[in-house]
Amino acid sequence: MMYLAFIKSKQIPLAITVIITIFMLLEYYYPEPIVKNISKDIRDWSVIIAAFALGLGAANLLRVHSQNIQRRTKDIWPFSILLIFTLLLFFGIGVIFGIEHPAYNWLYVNGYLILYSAVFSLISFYVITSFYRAMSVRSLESGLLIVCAIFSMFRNTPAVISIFPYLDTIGSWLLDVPNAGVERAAIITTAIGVIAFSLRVLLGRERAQLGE
Amino acid sequence: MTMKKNTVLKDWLRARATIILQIFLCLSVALPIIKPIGLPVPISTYTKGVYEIVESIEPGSIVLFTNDVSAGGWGEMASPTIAVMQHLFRRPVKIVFVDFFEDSPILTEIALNKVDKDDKVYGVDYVHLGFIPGYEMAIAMFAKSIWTAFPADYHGTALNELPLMANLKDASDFDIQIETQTVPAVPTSFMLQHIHSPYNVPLVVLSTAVSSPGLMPYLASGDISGITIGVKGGAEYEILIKTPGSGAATMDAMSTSHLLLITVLIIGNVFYFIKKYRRP
Amino acid sequence: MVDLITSSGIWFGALLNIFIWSLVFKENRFYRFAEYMFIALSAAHFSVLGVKSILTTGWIPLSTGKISYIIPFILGFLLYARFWDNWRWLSNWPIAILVGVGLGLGIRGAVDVSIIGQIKSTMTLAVFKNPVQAGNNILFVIILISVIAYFLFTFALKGPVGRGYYYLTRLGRLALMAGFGIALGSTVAVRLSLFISQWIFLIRDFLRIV
Amino acid sequence: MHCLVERIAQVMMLAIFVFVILYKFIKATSGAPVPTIRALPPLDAIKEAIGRAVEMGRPVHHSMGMSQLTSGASETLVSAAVLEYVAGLTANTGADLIVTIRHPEVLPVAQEIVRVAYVKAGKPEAYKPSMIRYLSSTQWSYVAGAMGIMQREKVAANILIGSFAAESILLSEAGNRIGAMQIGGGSGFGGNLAFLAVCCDYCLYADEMYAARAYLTKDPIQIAGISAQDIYKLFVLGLLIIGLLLYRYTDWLYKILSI
Repeated sequence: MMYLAFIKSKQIPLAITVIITIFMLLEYYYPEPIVKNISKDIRDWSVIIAAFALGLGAANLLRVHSQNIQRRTKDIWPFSILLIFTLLLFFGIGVIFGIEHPAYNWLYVNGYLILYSAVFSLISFYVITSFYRAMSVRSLESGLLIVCAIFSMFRNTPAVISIFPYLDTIGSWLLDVPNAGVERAAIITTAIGVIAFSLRVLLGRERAQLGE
Repeated sequence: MTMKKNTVLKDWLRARATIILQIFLCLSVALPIIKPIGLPVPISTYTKGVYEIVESIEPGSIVLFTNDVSAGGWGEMASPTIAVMQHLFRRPVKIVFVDFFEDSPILTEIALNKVDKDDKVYGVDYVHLGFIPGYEMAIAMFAKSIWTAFPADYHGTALNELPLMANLKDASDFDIQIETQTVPAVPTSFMLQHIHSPYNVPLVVLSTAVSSPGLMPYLASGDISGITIGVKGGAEYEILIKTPGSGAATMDAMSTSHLLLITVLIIGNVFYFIKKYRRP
Repeated sequence: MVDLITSSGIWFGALLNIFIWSLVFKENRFYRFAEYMFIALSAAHFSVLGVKSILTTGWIPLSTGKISYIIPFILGFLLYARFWDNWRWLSNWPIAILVGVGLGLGIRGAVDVSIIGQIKSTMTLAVFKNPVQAGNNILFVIILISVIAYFLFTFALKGPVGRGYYYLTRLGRLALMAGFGIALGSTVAVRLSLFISQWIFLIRDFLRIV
Repeated sequence: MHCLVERIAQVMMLAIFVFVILYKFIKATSGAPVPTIRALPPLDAIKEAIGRAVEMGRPVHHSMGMSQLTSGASETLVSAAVLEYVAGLTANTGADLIVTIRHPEVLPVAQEIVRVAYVKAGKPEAYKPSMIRYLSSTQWSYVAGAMGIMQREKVAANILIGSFAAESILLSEAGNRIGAMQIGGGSGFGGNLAFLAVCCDYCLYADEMYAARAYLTKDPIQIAGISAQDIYKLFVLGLLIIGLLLYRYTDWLYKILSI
């Protein structure tokens, strides 16, 4: 009984994490063939495990949307039927006939890829409204932010640059000196934060991944 | 009465501000594309430098064109890629196209279809080898031995059936490399590490606006011979080779939409201050 | 027949594109149609790729005699243990492996590129050729130090040193905000260039106005 | 591959960090007083945002960010740590919670956290697995789904802490349009984080995000970890200044670096 309690505890997953992390670090700092081979295998394993997790995702989608259909959630359930149908259809074609099949290709090119760039290009619509609504000079900080944003935008406005060439110089200077300085500081401190956070996880102080 | 009318109009405007702004944005982009205004574009020294490098490649040289553009980056990179390709096809040189990112081979084909090839013949004057997976490992393998990395070209033709490939064994057989770069998976540093430094092949980079600051140190140290920056570089290049493409229209739309955004920013702040300081 | 397939594809794609863009007015049924379609297509596509990668990365080495590759298969199935309350604890093991790989890769990148690399490239700023460059380099280093000072969390200093520290962090915060403004301005250009290329496609290739 | 000297330098940098953090941990476990962390308003605002959601009777949306467990693990785990706090609050106040997920391997982590939080609050029956929604692995399909959910369910609090790329503007401005109170956060620096900073009511920048869990739990040992991190930052700053001086006034460092 005691053994089972130990196996069930959160110590074992933590130990697994520590061992795997050490192998990943060893591969980098002590690149001998044997270490390299083991850590390559471990990385392959992680790819396979992550692929298995896709089943969990599909199960979650099916659960959420079959609930919608069962409860006839207002204005949503017909679309849930569409989702489940498309999911099963596209997955079926891909697994049975392979992704080279013309039907799969048709849906991929005319559905998936189009939707991909459509959502991506929605951004511009949201940029202009956020400029109108969210960017007002409330304090010294936001004022500085807006002034710098305007100068850096002038740099990408060719018509203005060809009339006032010195605006390009100002824009480049802003990018090369203040922006690069802040960026470097942020990179260094973020890296320190990442390492400290990872060490806290490895020492068992941050256990979010174990549901604690 | 007029007072009341005024507030009605104001309320109507306020409720529809979002939609009005978005319609303005669409107009500011669409109108210059339908009818290009021809706003002036200043030509930067960077782009001019690349133009001169391509112009001065010795006749009969072999150019390595590595295209690593992602589907998402194509909007920005189409213009410089096509412009430089067009310039290469006009010069008496032979070109080998290679892709190290999974999205790129189809984009290379799209670009090749848009380029006027004069009398250049596939297999003799230019070849598209396609994509091999592995990013850094793939680049290292390609540099050491082209024939092991690519048994066949993009269309499935074996390399020994392509006359151009007969004398190409490793990266030292290239006289210059031109690289397009958008993705962090295939950074320029890999090219420098595996092709430029060991085989001494000069490198020209067609870069995005975002990653260009990171490349400036290499340009200063001479590791990179030339650089074009984003769609702006493409538009400038189109002017230099006197072939208008999508870049020129993009530049007009870029000017108008940026001016609109700056105006909106200023108007928004004016309204904010009026609201803040007006007595109720 | 081929033409029908191609043109039906263009119409289907164009409709989906318009459905998505209709969100800028209001969330509506057309948007919901495109949204659910997209989620289904993407989930199915990634599942197909997942099945393929299980076969190529896992099954092929296993069937050619690499016995150790049975481990990821077992761990992969353990993920599903959470559907039974008694076995829920087992599903933490595969997660632990993923986290281990992620942390290891993160730490080594952080030390190498982000700390040592950045320190090295900052040092070269100490040598300069002309007064303009000197001014720029000194400003750069001051900004760098003040922003790092802003990100110190546990220092509460008193007296004149404390006041100096306060002004340094204040400068750091202002520099951070200026940096955000500059970064925002240049990001806008990138987003707009994608938007513009979408319009070029729409006007020149689809509507053929020009 | 790096040369031996470089690798030794990297291992030493890491070893010093491990030493500092272990020293601080041991000291804190033995009961020595720990410093206080400076105020981080975005994390204080989470409570207010959820309280507002309860008053309005509308749900709370938490996004787990764009990163996976195998790459960008730390950002995902920070988001998970904040989720733990958020789920505890929603369990106690009775607000509806919606968690959206991009990568399926993050799904079990989020489910476990929310379930445990509801059990701890004594309301296991209020936990529903459908609170956590997987919106498929493509960046933009996730965003399309999340924007749809936010607008349909009229979320009142929108918590975007994690790793966000170009979608930061879409998610945060979509929240703005429906009048949600928004708390953002991202690591690193750049235009995408800038949009989050502009559109959210409160935002955690760069390194602040990694202090989230220590700040929320007020656990002295975790705070000791933050203090170790500060000491290491000063150490790096010191290295930087010494490096600058040596590079300016000696030439051997220049020779070493140019090898």
